[in-house]
Amino acid sequence: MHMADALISPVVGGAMWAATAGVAAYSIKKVQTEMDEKKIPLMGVMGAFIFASQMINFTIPATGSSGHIGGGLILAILLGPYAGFLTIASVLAIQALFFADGGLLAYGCNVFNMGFFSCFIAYPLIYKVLMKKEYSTKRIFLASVLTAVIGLQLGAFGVVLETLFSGKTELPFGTFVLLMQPIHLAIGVVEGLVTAAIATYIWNARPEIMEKASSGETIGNISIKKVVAGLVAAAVVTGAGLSWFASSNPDGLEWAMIKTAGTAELEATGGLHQQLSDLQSKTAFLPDYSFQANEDQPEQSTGEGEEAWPAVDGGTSTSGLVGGSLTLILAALVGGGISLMKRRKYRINS
Amino acid sequence: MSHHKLEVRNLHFNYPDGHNAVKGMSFSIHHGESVGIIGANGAGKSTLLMLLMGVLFPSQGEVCVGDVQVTKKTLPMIRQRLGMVFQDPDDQLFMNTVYDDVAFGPRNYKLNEKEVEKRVLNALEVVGILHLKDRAPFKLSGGEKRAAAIASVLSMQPDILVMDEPSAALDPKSRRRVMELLRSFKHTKIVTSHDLDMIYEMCDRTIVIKNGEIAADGVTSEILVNAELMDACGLEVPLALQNCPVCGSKK
Amino acid sequence: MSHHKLEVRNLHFNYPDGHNAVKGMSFSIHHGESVGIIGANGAGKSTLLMLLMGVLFPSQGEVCVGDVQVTKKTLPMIRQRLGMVFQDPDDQLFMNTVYDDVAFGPRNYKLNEKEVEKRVLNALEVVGILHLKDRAPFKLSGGEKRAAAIASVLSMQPDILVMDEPSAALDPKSRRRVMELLRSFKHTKIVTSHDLDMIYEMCDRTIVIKNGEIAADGVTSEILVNAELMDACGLEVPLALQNCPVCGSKK
Amino acid sequence: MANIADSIYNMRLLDDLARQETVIHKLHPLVKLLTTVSYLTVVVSFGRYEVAGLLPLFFYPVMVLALAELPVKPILLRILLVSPFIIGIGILNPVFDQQTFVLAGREFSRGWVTFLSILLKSGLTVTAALLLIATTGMDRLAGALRILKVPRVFVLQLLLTYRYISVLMEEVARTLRAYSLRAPKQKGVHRSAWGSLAGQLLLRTFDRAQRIYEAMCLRGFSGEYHSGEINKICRWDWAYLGGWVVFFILARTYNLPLLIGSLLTGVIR
Ligand SMILES: Nc1ncnc2c1ncn2[C@@H]1O[C@H](COP(=O)(O)OP(=O)(O)OP(=O)(O)O)[C@@H](O)[C@H]1O
Ligand SMILES: Nc1ncnc2c1ncn2[C@@H]1O[C@H](COP(=O)(O)OP(=O)(O)OP(=O)(O)O)[C@@H](O)[C@H]1O
Ligand SMILES: [Mg+2]
Ligand SMILES: [Mg+2]
Repeated sequence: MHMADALISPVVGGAMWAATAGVAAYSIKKVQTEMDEKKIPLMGVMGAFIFASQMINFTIPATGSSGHIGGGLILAILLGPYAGFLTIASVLAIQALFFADGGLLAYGCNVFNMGFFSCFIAYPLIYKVLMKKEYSTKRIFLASVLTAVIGLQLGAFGVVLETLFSGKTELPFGTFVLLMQPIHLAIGVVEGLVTAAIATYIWNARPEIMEKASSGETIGNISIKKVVAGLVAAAVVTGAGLSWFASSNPDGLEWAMIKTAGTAELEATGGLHQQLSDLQSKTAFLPDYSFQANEDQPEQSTGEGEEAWPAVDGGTSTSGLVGGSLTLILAALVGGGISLMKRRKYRINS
Repeated sequence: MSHHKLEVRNLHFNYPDGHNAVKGMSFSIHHGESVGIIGANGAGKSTLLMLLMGVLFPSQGEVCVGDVQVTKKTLPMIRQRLGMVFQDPDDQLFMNTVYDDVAFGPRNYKLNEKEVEKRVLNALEVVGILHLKDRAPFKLSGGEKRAAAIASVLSMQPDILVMDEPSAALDPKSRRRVMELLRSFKHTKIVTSHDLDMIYEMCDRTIVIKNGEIAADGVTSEILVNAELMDACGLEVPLALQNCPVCGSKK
Repeated sequence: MSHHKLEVRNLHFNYPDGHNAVKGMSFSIHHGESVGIIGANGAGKSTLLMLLMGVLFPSQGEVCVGDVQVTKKTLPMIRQRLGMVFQDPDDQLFMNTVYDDVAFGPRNYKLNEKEVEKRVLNALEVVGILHLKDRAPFKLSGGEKRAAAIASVLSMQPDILVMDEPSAALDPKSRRRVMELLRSFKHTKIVTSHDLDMIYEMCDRTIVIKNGEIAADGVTSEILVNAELMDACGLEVPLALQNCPVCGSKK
Repeated sequence: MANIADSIYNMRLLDDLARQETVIHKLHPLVKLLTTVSYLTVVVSFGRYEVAGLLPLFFYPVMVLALAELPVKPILLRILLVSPFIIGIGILNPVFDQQTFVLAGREFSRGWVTFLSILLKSGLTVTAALLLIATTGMDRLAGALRILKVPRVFVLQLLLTYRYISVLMEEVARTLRAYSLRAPKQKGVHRSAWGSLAGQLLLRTFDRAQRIYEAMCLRGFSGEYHSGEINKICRWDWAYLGGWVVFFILARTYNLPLLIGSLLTGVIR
C-alpha cells in the first residue's frame, strides 16, 4: 500500500513529511537515551531482513493464494516501537530510492501509514495490552492478528485520506474506502498470522530476545497517557497539515467545473472542495499558474480567471498538441545530441 | 537402470546481469558413478548444480535425467530422483525438530505417516544421528547439522545425490564421518569441493571446470595428479599427494 | 617489545545458558610468534578468541595484553593493538565500499583524513586489492572479500593479528594467497583453523583445545604429527603428512 | 524467487551506475538531492487535468540521462514495472469522470486526461528518484543526509540496511531453494513451516547482527560513525541547482508548450 508521488499533492506530502520527521526525531532521541548502541547494527540488519523476508511467499491455507509480511509489527515486537519505527523508515527509504515503491515526496505518507500506525498505535494499545498478563501461543496469535489488522486498517485509511486530500483521482471517498479496507483486512489477517508464527517460534527458541523487548527498558515505560498525548499531537499535526493543504489546494479546476457544469459524480467530492475553496482563494501555495497562462490567451473563452476546459476551444487544444509534441521532440533531440557527442568524444579519446 | 543416467548436452547459462556462467558443457553420468566437480572460486560449479536440479534453467542446451528432460513441467518428478545437500546446512534445516525436518520431504509426497516414520528413522540411522531426532536443528554443532541435512535428503530416497562442498567448516573427524557416510550411499553421487583430498578419496571420476567450461573430465587419479592442469585451473595437487618422498618425484 | 606479549591466566568462561565453554586455560604468546589454535567443532576456539579480544569477559581468570589487563576500561586501548579477522568476511565488511571499510578503523581513532588515506592505500596494497578500492563489498568474490577483511584490520596497524578460520571456502590458489599474505605480516599472529595443513605450514607453535581445555601446547611440527594426540582431540594428522594415497608409503 | 534475483540485480545495477564518473556524478550529492526534491515538488504540484504543462519537465530526466550516460532501457523497464497501484487507481478515473470534451473532432472522456496526467507524473517522479540514486549512490546520498543534519543513528542504520540486503536476500534465496527442492509442488511456504522457517532466518539475522556489532567494536566503534569527507559545494554545483530551479519555476509558471504552440500556429495562420 505504498502511496506514490504521482497521487499526492505537495501539501499533503509536506504535511506528512513533517509529521513523520517529528515522530522520527522523537524516536531517535528515545533510541539514543534508552538503548545501548548495540541496537544500531541490529536495527540495520533487521531492516535488511524485512526486505529479504518480503520475498517469502507464505501459502495461505484453504485459499491457494499466498501473501508476505510487511514487517512493521514484527519489528515493533522484536525491537520495540521506537527502533521498529526507525527501521521501517529506512526500509521504506530504500524501497523508494531503489525500487521506486512509493516516492520521495510520498515518503512521509508511507512511513506514517506503515510505521506510525503499527508501532505507535496498534502495538502499544493492543499488542502490549493483550500480552501484559502472560505469554502463550494462543495469546500471541490473538494479539498479533488483532494488532496487524488494526494497524493495517489504519494505514489503509491513511492512504485513502491522503489520496483524497491530494485530489489527483476521481475516486469518490466511499468507493475508495470500500476498495481499500476489505483488501487490507485480508492482508492484515495474513500478516498477523505469519507474525504470530514467527513470534511464537522465537518465543520458544530464544525467549530472551522477546522478553527484553517487551518488558525491558524500551517499551515498558510508554504509558498510555504518553501514547494518547502522542496521538493528539499527531492529530493536530495532521489536522494542521490538512487545513494547510486545504488552504492551498492548487486544483481549483474542479471547483470551477462544479460551478459551470455540475455533474452527479463531481458532487460527491465537490462538497469537500466547496468548503475548502474559500480558504483556497486567500492563500495559494504554488497556485495553479496554468490559469494565468490561459488568461494571456486571447482565444480563451472564459474570463473568470479560472481555466475552462481547454478542449472546449479548438485553438487552444491545437496549440497544446503542437507545442506539446514540439517540446517532446526537442527534449528527445537534446538528449540524443548529448549522448551522440559523448560517444564521439569517447571514440576520439580511445 | 538407465533412468538413473544423467545427461548434460551443450549447456549454456547466463545470469540476468549478463554474466555467462556456463558455456557449453556436455557430459553424462552413469548409474553408480561418483563424480567430483572441481574448479576455482567462481568457476561455475554451484551454477552447474543448480542447472542439474532445475533451480535454474539453461539458456541453451538441456539436462536429462533418465530419458526425461528437466523442464518446469517435469520438475516434480525429477526432484524426487535428485537430492541436493547445500553448502551451508543452516539454509536447509527449517523445521522445528530434526525429525520434522527429515520428514518434510516424504510428507510432501503424501506418504502415509507410517512410511514416513520408517524412512525418517532409517535416514537418521544411516547418518548416525538417531539420538538427535527430537532436538532443534539450530542447537546442533556444525558436523551434526551437516549430518541432519544429509538425512533430510536421504529420506526422499533419491537416485542421485548432489552435494555442494559437504566438508566445509567441519573438523577433520567430522569430515571423515561425512566421507564415510557418502561412501555408504550406493547410488550416483555428484560432489563439488575445494577439498581435493576428499575428492581424491571419494570420487572415481572428476570434472574440472574453468571459467564455465569443462577443462578436463576423466579418472580422478589421473586428473588430480596433473600439476600443470591443476595449476592452469586455479587448483593444486591434493595435499596428501604433494611432496611424497617415495613417489613424489614422479608427479 | 614486551607490550606485544599476550598472557592468559586460568581463563574460565560460561555462556549465559550455563554452558562451560572455556575451562581454565593458561598460556602466553610472545612477540612475533605465530600460533595455531586447533580443536574439534565446538571445542571452544572461537570463544577463546572472543575472550582475547574482549568481546566476552571471563568469569574467572584474566587476559593481559602487554602489561594491561583486558577489562571494559582498558578495552579501547587494547583493541587498537589487536586486530581480528572474522570467519565470515560478510560480518566484517559492513560499509558500502572497500575503501570506507578499510578506513573505518582508522577514522574511529580520529586520525586525520590524510593519514587515513595513507593507511588505507597501504593496507590495500599489501593484500593486493588496490584496484578494488571503490567496489562494493557485496560484489566481491569469496577470496577478494577475505583479502578486503584482512586489509580492514591491517589498516589499524595492530601488533597482534587474530584470525578465525581464514582459509574456509577458498579455492586452493586463494588459500595459498592468504597464507602468503599472513606470512608477510611480521607481528604476532594467532590463527584458528580446521585446515591443519595450513597450520602446519604457517605456525611455529600450536595449541590444541579439547572441550574447553588445553590438551597440548608446543612446537607445531611435533604436535601435528602426534597421531594419538590428534585422534584423541577429534583431529587428524595433516593430509600432507599422511600416507601417500598413490603409493601407500608412510611419510 | 525470480523476484529475489531481480531485486538484487536491480540494486547492483543502480549501484554500478552510481560508480561512473560523469559531470552529473561529480556534482555534490546535496545539490542533486535538492534538485530532485524541487523537481518532484513541481511535477506533483500540477493540477489533475494538466498534461501539456508537464511536458517541458521531460527535459530534466532526458538531460540527466544523457549527461550521466545512463542506459535508458533498464530505467524505462523500472517505470513500467512499478506502480500497479497507480494504474489501478488511475484507471478508475475514466469510469468516474465521464464528462467528455472534443479534441481534433473526436470525443474523449475527461477521465482519460486525468489518467494520462497521473501516468505522466508517475513516470516523471519515478524516473527522477531513480536518477538520483543512479547518479549519486547510497553512500554519497548518506553523506548529503548528514550535511542536512539527519541524525547519525538513522543514517548509519540506513547504510547497514542497504549493505545487508543482498547478503540476507541471498540467504533467503538459498533457504527457499532448499525448501522448494523438497516441496516440489508448492508455490509458497506451507503453514507448518511458517514460524520455523522465517523464525530461524530471523535468529540467524540476530546472530549476524551481533557479530557485525562485535566486528565494529573491534575496530573502535563507539556509537560514532565517521564517513569520509565530502567536498564542499562549489560554484558549479550552485549553478546547476539554480539553473534547474529557474527552469522548473518557468515551466510551472508558463504553459510553455501552449505558448510555443500558439506562437507557431499563430505564425502559420
Ligand atoms: N546470482 C548471480 N548473478 C550473477 N552472477 C552470478 C550469480 N551467482 C554467481 N554468479 C557468477 O557466476 C560465476 C559462477 O558462480 P558459481 O557460484 O557457480 O561459482 P562456484 O564455482 O560455485 O564458486 P565457489 O567455489 O566460490 O562456490 C561467478 O563468476 C559468479 O560471480
Ligand atoms: N552463544 C552461545 N550460547 C551458548 N553456548 C554457546 C554459544 N556459542 C557457542 N556455544 C557453545 O560453546 C562451545 C564452544 O563453541 P565455539 O564456537 O567456541 O567452538 P569452536 O571451537 O569455535 O567450534 P567450530 O570449529 O565449529 O567453529 C560449543 O559447545 C557451543 O555449542
Ligand atoms: Mg559454489
Ligand atoms: Mg568457531
